[in-house]
Amino acid sequence: MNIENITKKLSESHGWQAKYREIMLFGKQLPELPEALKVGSALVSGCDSKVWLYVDLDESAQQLVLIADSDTRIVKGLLAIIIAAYAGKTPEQASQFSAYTLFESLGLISHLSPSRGNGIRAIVDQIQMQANRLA
Amino acid sequence: MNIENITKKLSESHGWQAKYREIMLFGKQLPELPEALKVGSALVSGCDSKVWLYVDLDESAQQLVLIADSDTRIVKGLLAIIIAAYAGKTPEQASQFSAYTLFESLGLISHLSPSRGNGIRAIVDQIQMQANRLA
Amino acid sequence: MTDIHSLRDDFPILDKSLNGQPLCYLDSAATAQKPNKVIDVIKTFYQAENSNVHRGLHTLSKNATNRYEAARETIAKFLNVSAKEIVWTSGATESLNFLAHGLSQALNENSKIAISPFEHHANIVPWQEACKRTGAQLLVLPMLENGVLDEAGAISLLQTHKPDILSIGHVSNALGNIHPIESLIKACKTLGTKTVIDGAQSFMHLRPDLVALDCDFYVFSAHKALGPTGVGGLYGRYNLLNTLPVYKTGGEMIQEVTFAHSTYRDAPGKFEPGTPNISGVIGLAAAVDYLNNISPSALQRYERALYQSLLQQLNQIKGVTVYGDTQNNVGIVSFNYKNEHHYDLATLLNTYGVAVRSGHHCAQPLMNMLNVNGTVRASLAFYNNEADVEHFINALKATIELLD
Amino acid sequence: MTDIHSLRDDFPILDKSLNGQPLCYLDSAATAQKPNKVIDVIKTFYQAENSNVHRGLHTLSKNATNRYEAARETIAKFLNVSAKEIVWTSGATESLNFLAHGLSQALNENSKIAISPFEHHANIVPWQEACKRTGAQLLVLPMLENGVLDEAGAISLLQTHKPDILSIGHVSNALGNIHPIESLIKACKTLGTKTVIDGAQSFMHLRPDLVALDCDFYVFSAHKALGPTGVGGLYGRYNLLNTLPVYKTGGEMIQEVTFAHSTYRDAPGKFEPGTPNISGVIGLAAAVDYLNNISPSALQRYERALYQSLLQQLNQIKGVTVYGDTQNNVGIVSFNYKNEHHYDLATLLNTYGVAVRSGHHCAQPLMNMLNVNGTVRASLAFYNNEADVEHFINALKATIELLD
Ligand SMILES: Cc1ncc(COP(=O)(O)O)c(C=O)c1O
Ligand SMILES: Cc1ncc(COP(=O)(O)O)c(C=O)c1O
Repeated sequence: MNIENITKKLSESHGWQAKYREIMLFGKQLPELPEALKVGSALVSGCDSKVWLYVDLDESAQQLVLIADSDTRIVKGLLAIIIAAYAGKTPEQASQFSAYTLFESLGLISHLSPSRGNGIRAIVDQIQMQANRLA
Repeated sequence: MNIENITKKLSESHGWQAKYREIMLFGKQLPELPEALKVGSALVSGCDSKVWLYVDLDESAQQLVLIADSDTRIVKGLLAIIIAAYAGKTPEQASQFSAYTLFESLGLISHLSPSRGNGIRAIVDQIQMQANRLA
Repeated sequence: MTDIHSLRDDFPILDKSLNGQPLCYLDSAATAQKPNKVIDVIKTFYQAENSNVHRGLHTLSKNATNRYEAARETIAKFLNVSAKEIVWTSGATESLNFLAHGLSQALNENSKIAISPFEHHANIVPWQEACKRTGAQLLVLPMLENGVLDEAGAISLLQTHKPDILSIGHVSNALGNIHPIESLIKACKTLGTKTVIDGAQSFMHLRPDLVALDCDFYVFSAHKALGPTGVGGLYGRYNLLNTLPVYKTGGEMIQEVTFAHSTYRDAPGKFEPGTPNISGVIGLAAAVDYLNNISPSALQRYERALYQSLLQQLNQIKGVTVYGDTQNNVGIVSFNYKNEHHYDLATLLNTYGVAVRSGHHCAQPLMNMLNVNGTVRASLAFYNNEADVEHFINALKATIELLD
Repeated sequence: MTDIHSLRDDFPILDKSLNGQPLCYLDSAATAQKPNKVIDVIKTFYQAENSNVHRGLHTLSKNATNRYEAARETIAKFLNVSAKEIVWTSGATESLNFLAHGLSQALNENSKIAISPFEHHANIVPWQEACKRTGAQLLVLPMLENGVLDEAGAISLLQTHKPDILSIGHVSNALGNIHPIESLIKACKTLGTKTVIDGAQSFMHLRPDLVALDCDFYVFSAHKALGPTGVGGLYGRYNLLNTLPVYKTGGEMIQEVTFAHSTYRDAPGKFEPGTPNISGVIGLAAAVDYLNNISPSALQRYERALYQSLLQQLNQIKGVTVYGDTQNNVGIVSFNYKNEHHYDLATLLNTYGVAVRSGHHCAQPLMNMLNVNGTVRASLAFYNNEADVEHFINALKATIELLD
């Protein structure tokens, strides 16, 4: 799944229900995280739903590797979008990248609100932090 | 000074300034409390201005005796009104008496507001309490 | 007394649309909506009456002080207690912190504090902190398997442990259960246990008569009872209240201050340092005035009927599990659908204009005991109607279709 | 940027009359009046946007949360700090109690806390309580005879005693003095003394840049800065702030709660349990937005000129004594007339529509040092004008005539 694909699918879905249906389908394409990796240390805090996130660097390619999962279907779909956006970027590229602009253009900006229950913002912040650290 | 006199004078004064002028004149007629009696234990708490108050019973006449003073002219004048209203009453009469009604009829009810700085209410409450105790 | 059906018109927000749909507000347990009268009182206060209270001699200040103190009378009358037994706070959370601070001064390692398994975090964490400070032990009353308080078990636990304090919610915010606090308070009386009732969820729906209840303390939040945010209060039996230590200090609560030493006024004054939430207190009084114009029994009948209708329609949807006490309930349905996540349900319901809560409802320990990580919670108030219930049920059916 | 003279029209209360006279509001140090924009924001919130914040997934809740957190950014920007360094409280009094509670955990019998002689009770009593708990000693900086802080003496006292904490008002509410906190903070830096600035009276008039000031903590009240009652906050240098212990506990501030144990979030979240004063915070942000549209230098020039005019006319009245620093002043005249009682003066001024304060202004120790039992205080804001000054001076002359 790539971001062009995602953008296209979302722009073709009219109404929030259709958008969420697509988002949940994106989530279905995200591989499930092995139970062994669903550990507390990987949990992103500040989410009402559970989100496990691993951010790593492919040393040879100098590209970010992201693995994530959630116990909710919508957040998992949003994670799929985030991963599609960040995966394959170098840490430098990632730290320049604005998930806000992306979510804005996808019409999903409300998911980046500071509402604590949401946590998408916490996920993005955490990826940015790690990217900055690796950069 | 009696309450009829006071009522008359106040009803003849038009405007607040004139009323306060009268009230301050009432205060001037109130004998000054000897310094020796201006002690902390006689202070009515809850007044921004200092108010010393003594409530006693003339055993033979079974009438309330009130002595009071204040370091402000207006409060002293209001004390003069209160004393004129209560003095000579038996404790029973005093506990039935409503200073609120009196102040209402004199157009001075705002002085009985719960504003802490004011304290007239605290004075009246204290007299009532003592009257109830003596009754 | 007004017809309940017409009251909805007093709430301007209920006319709004959410996501292009008429708003279906089923989140009154989080915060209640405000009638025009309350909004107008606040607006008028700032437009024409605003002043600080107490030590002012000018007319604005006197008027504001009168309003502020009259509000204390209004709330006291509503709860059937004396004005001097009402302390203003910033809300139920602060009220509970104040009580946990004050009542724990007398505790030690041999002391015990009992709470129920249904408590909101605001009625758990302050007592945990008190236990940490004093060494006291926290006891949790037992629950039946169906998410209902085990009344007999609770009373027997109280009798066995004779705790110093019982602090319990009148109504569970997560499930809506009305707890049998009358019998618990009665038991506590004979044991010398002080009783604190968290009334955040009962103030508006049940309008408790505190003399009849005979509890020692009762806390509430204005915003859950048609009033503004940032204000609430507590009732305390005067002789107990007045002996509590001060929690916050500052201006207005003092008798005299020198650099060496300060003395404090009597309750409630000594517990209200600084400039209070004046417009908040006045707004709360307007909310209570509004409630006073509604017959309590009519209101409860109306809310109960609406709840039963909602519950019945919800139960007809296969795969729905409803938690808690559906007999004694103020009008909250807390549920899950199959294995779907409450987050997904609530997010999709929102696309249909339905405002519900999802999650642990600040009652994580209860969720653990119910073996769920959260629920969807739809909570009713008297300004909801059958159209809201229908709106919600239709949205839920559509949501389920999307998910299945 | 707006013309200061036209701003008065934004304040609806200033058109009202008091006792049949146009209102002459000279009590802004007690509480500031509110512009229409602030009133409208609060009204609109309750009419169309009201919802609880944080854990809600529905649109109303998200929007309210966004507004609430955006307000934190607004205030942070105003003070030139980061949003996460701002904690919302119910006002300056609560902020100071929070800090006295938190900072005193590290104190013992060898510790010292310094305050100034000008402090409001809110910046005295919480520290006295902290001293009682910990055995620490309260030091009072020296004052010059004319009611001005003895800057050199203060610095030397700080250097001699190296107190753990200096807590001092930026501006005296009783006298209007602007204290030389820059040099005191600088001295504290070299001594390892933590600095707490009571900004209740400086937030609106001086708009301090907290990076330039370099203080560790700064507290404020919304209602003294065009905002609503029942809300305020504090700034804390993040690393210091985040290590402070929690003061109140409850919902929203937690990470996880079990009956055995609870864990808390990071600052500022962990210091904000329960439902916050949502409309209050949003109203405060509207007030700051309003202030942001006024040039700070123009505002200060305007207020200074008005103050000088008031002071000069007041000084021309024989028998008037003005207290405090008339050079560095935000626009407060605190005075007495001969041996007349401030109560009589203020009561009579009120009959002319003039709203001033009288009394000890919650600064009893200062009054003792000035050898008075109180003063009359007229305090200005940018929405006052020369007509107010004239109104006041005429009323004072008439009052004096009545008394003489
Ligand atoms: C200098 C100063 N500090 C603290 C306070 C307390 O503020 P509040 O009453 O808003 O809590 C005031 C208010 O009078 C003040 O003027
Ligand atoms: C039962 C209960 N107790 C306490 C609280 C805390 O109230 P507040 O957030 O208004 O302080 C709530 C609010 O959710 C509640 O439902």
